[in-house]
Formats: sequence, structure tokens, C-alpha cells
Amino acid sequence: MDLLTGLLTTAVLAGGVLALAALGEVLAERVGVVNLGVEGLMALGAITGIATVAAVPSPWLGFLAALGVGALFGMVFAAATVLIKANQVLCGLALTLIGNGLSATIGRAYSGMPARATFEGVAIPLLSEIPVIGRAIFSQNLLVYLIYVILPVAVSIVMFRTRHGLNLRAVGENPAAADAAGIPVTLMRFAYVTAGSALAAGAGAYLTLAFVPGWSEGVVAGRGWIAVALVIFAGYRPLAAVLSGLLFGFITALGFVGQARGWPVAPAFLSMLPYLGTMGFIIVPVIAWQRMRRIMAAPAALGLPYYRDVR
Amino acid sequence: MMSPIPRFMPLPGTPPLVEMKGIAKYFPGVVANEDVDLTVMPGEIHALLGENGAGKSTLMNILTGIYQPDKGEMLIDGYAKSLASPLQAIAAGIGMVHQHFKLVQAFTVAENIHLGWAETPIGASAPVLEARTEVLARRFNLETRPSARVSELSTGEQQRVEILKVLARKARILILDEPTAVLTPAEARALFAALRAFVAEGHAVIFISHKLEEVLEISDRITVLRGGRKVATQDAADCTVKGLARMMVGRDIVLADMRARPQGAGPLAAMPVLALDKASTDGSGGAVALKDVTLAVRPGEILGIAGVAGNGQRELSQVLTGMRPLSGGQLLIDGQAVAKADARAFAKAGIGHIPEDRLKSGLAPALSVAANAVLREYDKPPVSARGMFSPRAALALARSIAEAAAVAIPDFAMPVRNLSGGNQQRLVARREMRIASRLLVAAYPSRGLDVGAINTMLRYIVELRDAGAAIILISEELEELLNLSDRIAVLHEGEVMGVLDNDHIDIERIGLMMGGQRQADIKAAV
Amino acid sequence: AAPLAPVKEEEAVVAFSHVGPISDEGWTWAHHQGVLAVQEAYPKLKKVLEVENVPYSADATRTFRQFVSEGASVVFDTSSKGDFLYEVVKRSPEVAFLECDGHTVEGNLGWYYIAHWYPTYVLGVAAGHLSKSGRLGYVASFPVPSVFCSTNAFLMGARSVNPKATLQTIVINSWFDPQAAAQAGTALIDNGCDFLFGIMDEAAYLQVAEKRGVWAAMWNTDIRRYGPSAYVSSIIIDFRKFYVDQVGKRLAGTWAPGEFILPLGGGVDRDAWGEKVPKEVAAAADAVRDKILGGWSPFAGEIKDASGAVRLAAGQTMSEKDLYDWDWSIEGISGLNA
Amino acid sequence: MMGPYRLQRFPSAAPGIALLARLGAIVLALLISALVLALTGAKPGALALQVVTASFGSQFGLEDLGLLVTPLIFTGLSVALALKIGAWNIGAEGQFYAGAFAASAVGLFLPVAEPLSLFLMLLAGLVGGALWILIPTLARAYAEVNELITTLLMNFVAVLGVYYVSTGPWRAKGANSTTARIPAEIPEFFGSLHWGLPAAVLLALLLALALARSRFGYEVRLAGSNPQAALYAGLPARRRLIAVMLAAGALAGLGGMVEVAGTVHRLQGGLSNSYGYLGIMVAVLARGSLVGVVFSAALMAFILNAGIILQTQGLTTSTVLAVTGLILFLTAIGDELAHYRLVRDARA
Ligand SMILES: Nc1ncnc2c1ncn2[C@@H]1O[C@H](COP(=O)(O)OP(=O)(O)OP(=O)(O)O)[C@@H](O)[C@H]1O
Ligand SMILES: Nc1ncnc2c1ncn2[C@@H]1O[C@H](COP(=O)(O)OP(=O)(O)OP(=O)(O)O)[C@@H](O)[C@H]1O
Ligand SMILES: [Mg+2]
Ligand SMILES: [Mg+2]
Repeated sequence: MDLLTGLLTTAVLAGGVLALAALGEVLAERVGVVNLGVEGLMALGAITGIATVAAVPSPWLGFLAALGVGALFGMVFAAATVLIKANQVLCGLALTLIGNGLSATIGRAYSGMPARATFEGVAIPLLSEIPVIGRAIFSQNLLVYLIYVILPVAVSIVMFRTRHGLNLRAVGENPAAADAAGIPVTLMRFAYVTAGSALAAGAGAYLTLAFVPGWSEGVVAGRGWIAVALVIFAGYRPLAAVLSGLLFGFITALGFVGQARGWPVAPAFLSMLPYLGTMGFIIVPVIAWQRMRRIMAAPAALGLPYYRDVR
Repeated sequence: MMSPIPRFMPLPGTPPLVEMKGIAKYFPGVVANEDVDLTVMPGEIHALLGENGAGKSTLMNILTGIYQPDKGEMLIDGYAKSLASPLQAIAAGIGMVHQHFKLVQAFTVAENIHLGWAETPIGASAPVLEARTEVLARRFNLETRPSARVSELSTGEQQRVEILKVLARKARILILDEPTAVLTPAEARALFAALRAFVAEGHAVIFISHKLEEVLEISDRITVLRGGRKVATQDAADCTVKGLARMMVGRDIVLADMRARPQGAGPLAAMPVLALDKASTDGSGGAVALKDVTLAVRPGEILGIAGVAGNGQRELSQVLTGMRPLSGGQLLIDGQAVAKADARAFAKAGIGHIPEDRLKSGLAPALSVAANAVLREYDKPPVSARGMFSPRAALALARSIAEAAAVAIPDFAMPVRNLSGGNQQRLVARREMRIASRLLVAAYPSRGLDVGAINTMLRYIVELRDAGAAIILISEELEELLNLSDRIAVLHEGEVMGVLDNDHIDIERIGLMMGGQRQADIKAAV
Repeated sequence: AAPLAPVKEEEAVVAFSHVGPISDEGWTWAHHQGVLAVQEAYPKLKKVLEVENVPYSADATRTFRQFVSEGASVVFDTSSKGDFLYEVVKRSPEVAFLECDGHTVEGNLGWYYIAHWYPTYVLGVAAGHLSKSGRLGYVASFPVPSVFCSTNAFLMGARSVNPKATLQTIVINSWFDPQAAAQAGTALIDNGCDFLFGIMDEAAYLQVAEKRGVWAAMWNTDIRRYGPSAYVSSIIIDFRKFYVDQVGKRLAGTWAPGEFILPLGGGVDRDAWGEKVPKEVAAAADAVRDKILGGWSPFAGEIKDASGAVRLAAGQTMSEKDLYDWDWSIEGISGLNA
Repeated sequence: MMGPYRLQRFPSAAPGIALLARLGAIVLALLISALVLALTGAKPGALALQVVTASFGSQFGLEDLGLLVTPLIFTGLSVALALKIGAWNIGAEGQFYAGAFAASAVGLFLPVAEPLSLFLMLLAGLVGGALWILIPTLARAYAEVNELITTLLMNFVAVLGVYYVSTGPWRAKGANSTTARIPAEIPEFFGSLHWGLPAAVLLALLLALALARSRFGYEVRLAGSNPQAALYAGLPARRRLIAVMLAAGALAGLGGMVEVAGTVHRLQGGLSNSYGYLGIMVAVLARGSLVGVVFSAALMAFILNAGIILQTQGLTTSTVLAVTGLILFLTAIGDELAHYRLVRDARA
């Protein structure tokens, strides 16, 4: 029982990092831009969060500052890929290098310091008393609700239930059509890439302010790439992206629990579990239900720059 | 027929709605427009004519803010306006139905209609949008399926969506780039009536079409472009089909009677080249697309397929060319049942295919002209031998196809998507005719072609027939079908309503069949 | 091999290659303290080269070659790069090389390490006293000899107090991954462990322990500020004296390759006890430490492996080299030999 | 509307301008970095000189460059080849490990003479890499599962697998986390530089030629450019996709084999040094040209090698990382800007 609670608790905590970053990537990819800079943006957000709380001990301020820094770097990336229309893959990889490098350089001054303020769990009266999920879900820090409920639901509603959402999805599907219909393609792409980058950096701050409270070089440890992968896994849907983050966190936690309980499997194989599990979850449904293919389809103009003059 | 609508008479001194002066637009290596003037008055339907590649679409794309002119100025309502983006053009009241549809394939019809539209309700859920679309479709008399995805629609249906989208937006200046290419005569008539009513309120229409009769019927004034430059602007009343054709091409065009057979033309053999026996297929959405279709086409014969677009034409042409498997019934080539749909084998067997949407299914837009030209013959000598591919032989083949198609190509290494729609069409057609020794399946072969080109194209089809090949001609142009076909089959919702001999055809009867009545039932009623 | 000729301090270049970042608060940080000590002891050195984050790949070879090109007189590889180093060693006979956690002694190559098993045993004694459940948790990177030795020494120390103690490991399959380490720590605590230990270069599981109110012991440096109540002690490593000595010998022309295992109190030790560690427990553990300093070895038979087979007969004692190469688990450890 | 000259974007960049834009981007990136470095008290001029002399001025430097280019060509080719048919092989890293793993298994446990052993290792490398991309390939070919994610996920599995064997069952006695040394080695011809490099270059040329001059290559281009047109042409697009993706995996696997048999000689985690991911950059920089892969791999190798040199000069890894990122970022921008040409107005 306690084990299941622990499993869920860490799944929620660890999955949140992936969920928030994946949500950000959904925003960018829905308007047709692949941002492979997530890993670097997360690192920048992680150090920004720590540096901010070192000055002012408020985790929310740290989180906000990370959003700001993410937006700033997102704008640089968007300027290159959306305005100048440079290659998105290359710029994204470059952003990852720059983000990792800069964050480590800045981070030197902050390593070895525990975060001065962190997001702490808040037990919601009554709900937190519920067995198993009480501690796992209703005793978490408040950011968790933002990541798992408020943001994805809001993004989902905007994306699929509003005029603006229709327009933004059109930009990712067929920018020429969107443009001809009077939708400001460049502005839209610029804005959502920026917003998505902000969330990726926010995920980094969540990591260092709630999950492993403190900066160390390499703290992101490849989770940015997983987040990018989960976006595809989630069929570019905000709610699904968040849930897939949770799922990934859950399987990861399961691997550790398996070791703790002494399952007779080599630890290396338990560590493979989340990756193999994700593979399974992605391949099996598509084979089972034809319809999944269309549901999972990427925005048609994903990764393609839009030039008015080129037909 | 058309109800008489009073003409709008602008007051003297009213500035033109649109005035384009000295417009020039250059693409790499191409002068698309140069020194073009165009004046469109309120209350006017202004036709824009020109050969394929004359620069019509480019000029209109400039007016809608998609392209920026390299030179020249534009006045709307007498005021100089820079139309830096479609948004500004829309704000200025300019709306356009694009020749290459600007539709989002993955969206439903309703979603496409409401894209980027200020009147779309903020809470734009699917049911809301679909209900609104239903209303619009009824108002403008354009039948659509609001909840269908555009990717599942035929080209004709897509065009209807495009037109509906622009009409709904209450533009003052409506640009239609070849809008009637895929409408039924009745729909075209309805559209024209709508356009008349539209300009009667003091609005204007710019109308691009290659159908000269239609142009004469609908337009007030006509501007002709050739090679990117303006040739003339004339009152429609002073024009004739022949005169317009000459202006566009720069020489006289002799329209041939296609049905007359020369002496010694290929004999009609009794054995069909290809036959369908109760053939059925599954459509894209799992729905039945073709149902119990029985057809046969003999050497030296043109079989016309009439019907409103979206009634199974696409699936039929795919079945006939080995691109789509049957779910029931049989396909026979030379009397032999063919078990497997295999496009390459069909091509090897001498079956050519001019597909409905050439750019998307007949070409690889990003590959070079040369690579596209050899698409059908890349696997045989001289292009390939023993697995080796010869770029030089490919280039030579591409040159000969381009030459036969009368398309001037500056650089065979450039992507084929840079060619004008008409020129793409010509290339595909010539490429297919080369391999179609037994059968050519031509879907809307003249769609998008200028008069001269249509004439050439149809003549080639006839030549092919006379050489003994069978032709299946899918078209919505009844005139074209009547002009060319020996027999006409009418398709409705995936079923053949009947096959008529072209000797004594009753247009009304075809119309009824296109609307879903069976030949047998009509006879009984008569 | 002929001894290497002396080098003038003004002309000498000393080079260090690290596996992690200097800022890691762990292994690399500790070695970096040694670098600083060398700079302080020999202020006139021509150059001190230091490269961080050198991976276990051909990039390591590149780094060592670069050191040689820069005219290095002595090169320290602070984390066993094996062949990546030997490739260069062979072609640079005029340079002295020292490989931490290495295995080869040749003309111009020696190795060094720390006898971490002794302070680890001392921490194990403390764990034996502090753990109520007798279930110890261990966050491991990979099942490699230093981890086997560490887990074994730790559990032996604990069992000297509580013979029923067991140790559960979680291998996170990474040398550095705070997120995984935190999750592993949580899983161990959820499974009933009330004392966490491990070889990690960061403080993630200490923070988890602090939050969950269990004990934790660490490696490398004093990082009690991450979890002051949970902190028991650390294996503190200190290469300052060793590095200064070796550089001095190289300058003087008396350097010779050899095997150096820095002993308890001479390069490795336990840290000052945590603030919540009861005085009696600290005293009991320190008593064992004194015994070891006096020459006693706790690594004496009989020792059984995880399958229950006797691997070291009663009366026998493991040599330093045996301890160094230990690659099997003793009875009571689960998770490493699955 | 404009003067006698206009800036016009062309579908392809003129080779000269493209090269110039790249140089410009690198120079600009270095200038920016130099400025920042100078502000923090370093001497950029001396550093630059050091990089050049250390890279090209010594045998060590040249060997290092050559050894670094080799795996990058293999993984770059792998990614570039898959791109030809429209597939993103993010999994070159995993396939590299799988190839290294399979080759090491043969090299370590199959007691045959050296030349034969090398040959079998080569086969094993090819097969290992191909097998590692098999599931993503089949999933893409038969169920249209996006290969980008599946190939990426397989990387993590491969890395864990190699760590597992090299720290576990295959660990050499006394070693910390490597296998024993593999007896068969690719012969060396210039210091420690081995024949893997010429082989890689030759392979790139042959592959480029084969794709340009074979029917198969044409089919790959067509299927990669427009699957619908491939269906129309009736070519076995699915079989081509499978063949190309497996070949891409095999190429990366071969890279792993060459790295193990030529450079590292032991199987161990970390062996790949992110060559697989770097291969993505190499392929993108090569802009679809397989021959271009050789040059972009060389550029990449120079940048990475310069990074190591700079680190010995006291620059931190993180600074070097950021500078590398800046170079790539500006290169991407330069590549795009190279498409623009100043054209003279026809009538001016
Ligand atoms: N985006 C573009 N890039 C390069 N060339 C272009 C582009 N758009 C048009 N062109 C070229 O400009 C010329 C005019 O093309 P345009 O599409 O305006 O012709 P059109 O009169 O509409 O022809 P059609 O009747 O075939 O539609 C053609 O030669 C075409 O190849
Ligand atoms: N159903 C068919 N009917 C007639 N000819 C066919 C048919 N299928 C294939 N061919 C021809 O047979 C030859 C071999 O076809 P295949 O599709 O196997 O091509 P391939 O280039 O040999 O490719 P692969 O690598 O798959 O073996 C080609 O010349 C092809 O055009
Ligand atoms: Mg046009
Ligand atoms: Mg070698």
C-alpha cells in the first residue's frame, strides 16, 4: 500500500517535469515548429530558478523568472527559425548546446547550494486523507495542479474549442491556407514558439525547485529529449502530453520500485522499462486501431518554414 | 435561366474599385508580371485571361497581399494602398478563391470555412461551426458536407468549399481563379447568378477562366495577359471566342471536330482492353466508394465518365490504373482477370493515367522536372539498365517530353512545383501518353488548361485513340464528353447509372442520371 | 625504465583530467582541491592544465594527447580512463602518468586510489546503531568493483552491530542523474529502508532522506547543508597531500611509478558526525575507526557471498588489492547480482 | 518600389555563397565568443592560434581530427541516407552502440584468426545496427508509427544494454567498466589513425554515386519526396523504405564496429561520445548530400576538437559547449541567408 503511494507520488513529481516541457513543445509543434532546444531550455530554466531563489527566496518568483528566461531564448530561436527561416533542427540542437553551456557557466556560482526556497507539498484538507491517492495527488505542491490540470485543460480548450485555436492549428497544418485566410502566420508561430520555450524553461525550474532542490551541472539529464518524444507519443495533444509525462514518470518509478522489491531482473533491464514501455504504448494501439494513425498524425507543415513566395 | 438582375451603374467620377498600375513581379529566372495595368470598376465582372503561365495567378496573388510586387502601385477605391499581407487585403474587402486551394486537409469543411474569419464565434466547437456551415451552404446554394474532412473530398468538392469560404466573407472584390473548372453546369449557373447579384450591389468580381464561352457570358470587361504583360482590355460585348483565343496565344487556333475519324483509324476490336465486372472498392473513410461497377472499354474507343465530382471518380481512376485494390468483383485486362492491384504492372501493360490532382499524386513537387518526367519510364532502357539509372538519358527523355508538351523549361533541375499549373498538366499528360499504348485513363485532362492547350491535349487524345488505344475520359464538362466520347457512363455515388451511346444523347437525361436516377428507371418513366 | 629527468618548476606543466564538472560537490570537486593545493605549493609552475567533463570515449585520448602537446611533465587522470590513457602513455615516455582507480604500473605509469572501505565500514557501524528496521538502502551507479566493495564494507560494519541488517541497492545506471537518484531514494524509503548510502556525486538522495525523516550518509565531501537532520557523515576524500608529493617528486627527478592506495586518515576518512547523530553512536563508530587505525582489519573470514557460499575462510584476511578488486556481494545484499 | 537591385530568395543557394555564408557564420560566432572571452580576461588571439597549430600543426592533432571524423561520417551518412526516403533516424546513437556491441561479441568470443575476425566483426556491426532499427522500421512501414520517437527510445535501451554487459557479464577482470581488449584491430596507417577513415570516405562517395546512378536510388528519391507519387508510379515504396532504413541502421552500426575495432578496442559505455546525435547535425549541415556528409563531418570534428584544445587552455567545458552552439546557430542562419541573391533589375 505504502509502496503504491510512493510510486504514485514520485510518478507525479517526476512526470511533472516531462509533462510541462512536453506541453510547451506541443505549443510549438502545433504551429509547425520543431523545437529541439527543450533540453537546453530546461537547463536554463533550472539555473534561473535556483539563481532567483538565491536572491529572493520565493519559488514562485523563481518559476516566473524561468518562464521569462525561457521566453527570451524562445524569441531568439523563433527569430532564427520563424523570421529568418533557418533550419529548425539545426537551430534547436544549437539551442540545446547553448542552453547547456550557458546554464553550466552561470551555475558554477550556485552549485553546492541547496535551493533557498522550494515548492513544498500542501495537504489539501479531507482529500489528502484519501488512502493511496491522498498523499500521491492531494498532498503535492501547488505547481503540480498547474502542470497537470490548469495549464493542459486551458490549452486544450483554447486549442480545440475556440476560434483562436482553430487558427493556430491551421498555421501548423497549412500556413499558406492560414496566411491566405488572414491569419498572421509569422506572429502566431513566433508567439507560440516563445510560449512553448517559456514552459520548457519552467519545467527546468520545477525540476530544481520542487523535485531535486538544487542546481548541479547536467541535472536535466536528457529529460528534454524524452519530452520531445512524448509529444509525438501524445499525438500533439496537450492533455495527452501531460498524461504521457505522468505515465513515463510512473514507469520509471516502477523500475526503481522493482529494484527495491528485489524483482529478479537485472537493474539495467528495469531501467529500460520506460523506453520499451513507451515503444509498446505507441506501436501496439496503432496496430490495433487503424483510426489511431489519423489521430496521431503530426501537423502537416511541421518543421517546414513558410515562404509566401514559394509554392 | 438566369433571372435578370439590374446592372449597377457607378456614378460618373466614381473611382475604380481596384487599380493596379505598372505591376511587375519577378521569380528567380522568370518574369511573372511586368508593366501590368488593371482597372476594375464597381459593378463589374472583369475577366482575366491568358495562357498557362501568363501570370494571372501571380497578379491576383499580388492583389491579395500574398506576393509583394517588385514594382508598381495599387489603388483601392482611389486611394493608394500597400497590401503587405492577406490580412490587409481582406480588410480592404478583397477575397480570393485560389487556383491551388488554400485548404487545410486535416480540417473539416466547417473548420476550413471558419478559418481566420472574424465572424467565427470565439467558442468555436465542432457542432457550432458545422451548423453555421450548413446555413451558409444553403444560402449560397453550394452543397457541402460540413463534418467531412477536406482530405476525403474530391477536387470539385474542395473547390466548392473554397468558393463558399470566400462568398461567406462578404468581400467587395471577389477574385475567382478558375472557379468553374470543376462545377457542374447547374452549379456554374447558380454561381454566375450569385456573382451577378453580388456585383449589382456595387461590388466587383475578377474572374479567371480558360472557358471562353463562359467568360463571354458572364463578364463585362476582359483583360488578356500574355507572357506576363498585358495585351489588352476590352468590353466583353466586343469580343469573340476566336478573337480572345488569338489575343491570348498570339495566333489563330483551329478547333477541330474530335469525333470524326480519319480513314484507316484503328479498328474497334470486340475484345475489351479493360473491363470491370461488378467491381467494388472501399472508400477512404471505410464507406463503399464503388459499388458493382460494370464497364468495358474497347481499343479505339473513348468511354466518357460523366458525373459530379466526388461520386467515385477518383476511386474509379485508381482502380483502373492499379492503384487501388478491389473489395469485390473483377478487373479484366484483355479478358484476363487481374488479381493484384499493382500500378507498375498496369503501366507496363500499357495503361497510362492522368490523375485528378497531378501535383499531389502525379508528381513529386520537390523533385526536378527531369526526375518527374521519367517517372513512368525510369525502370526501363534507356533511363535504367541492369539497375543502373542514367541521369543523362533521363534528361534526354525529359527534354523530349517537354518538347512534345510544348513547355519551355529554363532548367530541368528545378523543382517541378515551380512550373505553372497548366504546364505541370501538360507534362503529365505527355508523359502518360507515351506509355498508354493500350489504355489512357484521363481524369479531367483539360482542367486548368488554356484554350490552345486544351485543343492540343484533346487532339492528342484523339490521336491516341486513332492509333488503337482505348481512352477512359473522366470529366464534368458535358460538352467535352459529348464532343469526344463514343459512349458515356454516368457515375453517381459510386454506382454506374447507365451507359449511353453518344449517337442520340439527351442532355437532360444525363443530368437526371448525374442526379442519381438510373437509366432503366428513366426509360420506364418516359 | 630509466627514471625521468628532473624538471625545473618554471618549466613544468602539470595536467589533470576530470570525469565530471569541478562544481559537482563530489568526486571532481575533491580532486580540484588537490589541484589548488599543487598550485599553492608550486606557485612558479609554468602551467597547470585542468579539463573537466572528460568522457569515457576517444575524447579522453584527445585530451591526454593535448596535455602532452602542451608539454606536460606529469598527468593525473582522476578517473580510470584505461586504454584511452595508455594509448598516450606508450607514446610519451618522457611524461609521468598517474591514473586514479587504475590497474597498470609501467615505466611511466602508476595508479592511485583510496582505501574507502575502512571509513565505509565505520559508517556501516553507525548505520547499524541508527537503523531501527535494520534495512539499509544503497543508491548505486553501476555494479562495478568500487560499488561492490562499498556495499560490502558498509553492510559488514552494520552487521557488526546488528547481525540481521540487510542492504537493498538500487542501480540507477548512470554515473550522474539527480532525478533518478531522488526517485531511487524514495523507492528505498518506501520499501522500509531507514538509512540511505550510495556512491553519487550529488545530494539528491540526502534531500529525499531529509524530507522523509530517515538517515543518510554520503560520499566525497561535506554536503550536510542539503539535509542537516538526515546527515550522518560522509566518506571524505582528500588528494591534496598526494598530489603535492607526486609533483614534488617529479620535479626533483625522484618520481617512480607505483601503486598508491591512500589509507584511512591519509587521504580518506569519515566526516565530522551529523548534528542529530547521538553521541554514543558516534563514539561507538569512532572506536572502531581507532581500532582500524591501530592496524585491525574488519575484512576477515568467514565471509559468505550472496548465495551463501563461503568465499573467505575463517582466519583469512583480505588484502588491500583484494578489497580494491572486490566484485561479488556478501550475504545480505540484494539488487547487485540479480 | 525598390532601387535597381533587389534581394531575391532562390530555391537553391549558389555553392560559392553557401560556403562564404558558412565561413562568415563561423567567423562571426568566433568573434562574438572572442569578445566575451576578452571581456572575461582571456586572450582570444593566442587561443585561436593554439587551436590552429594544435589541430593541423602536429601529428597528434591530425590523428585526433582523423579519428574524430571517422565515426561522424558513419553516423552522418546513416542519418542522411534515411532522410533520402523521408525518415528521421534519431537512433544512430543506439545503432552505433548495437553495432559496437555485436562486433565486440564476435571479436571477444569467436576465436578465429584476425583478418577473418575483423571481417566477421564488420558483418556483425552491420547486422547489429540494422537489427536495432528493425522495430522502428517495421512500425513505420506497416503502421505508420513515427520513427523519430521509436528510434530515439531505442537509443536509451542500447546505451543501457552496453553499460549492462560492460559492467556486468563481459567486464574484464580488474577493469572497472570495460570488456577485455578485442584482439582483432583495424590496421593503422598514420600514428593511431586507422583505415576506418579512408573506408568511411570511400563509402560516402560510393553511396552517393549508387543513389544518383541506380534505379533503386531514383525510387528512393521519389518515395522520399512524395509517397503518393510513389504509389502512383507503382514502385514498392514500402520495401524501399525498409531497405533504406535498415541500411541506415547498418551504416551507424558499422560506425560502431569501426570505433571499437579501430579506435577504442574495448566495449564500454560512453563509447559513442554522442556520435549518433552529432550525426544528425552532420547530416543536416550536409543538406541532403551524402558527399557533403564528409565535409560537414570534418567541420564538426574540427569544432569538437577545437573544443578539447580550448579546454586544455583553461576554458571550461560549458563555455566551449556554448560557443559550439553559437557556431551552429549562426551557421543555420547563414545557410538560409545564402539563398538570397542581389539581382539586378531587368530594366534598370
Ligand atoms: N512562387 C513561384 N516561384 C517561382 N516561379 C513562379 C512562382 N509562381 C509563379 N511562377 C512562375 O511565374 C509564371 C506565371 O505563373 P502564374 O501561376 O501566375 O501563371 P497563370 O497565368 O496563373 O497560369 P495558369 O493558367 O497555368 O494557372 C510562370 O512561369 C510560373 O512558373
Ligand atoms: N505485378 C507485376 N507485373 C509485371 N511486372 C512486374 C510486377 N511487379 C514487378 N514487376 C516488374 O518486375 C521487376 C522486379 O520488380 P520488383 O518490384 O521486385 O523491383 P526490384 O527493383 O527488383 O526491387 P526489389 O528490391 O524489391 O527486389 C521490375 O522490372 C518490375 O517493374
Ligand atoms: Mg494560375
Ligand atoms: Mg587503434
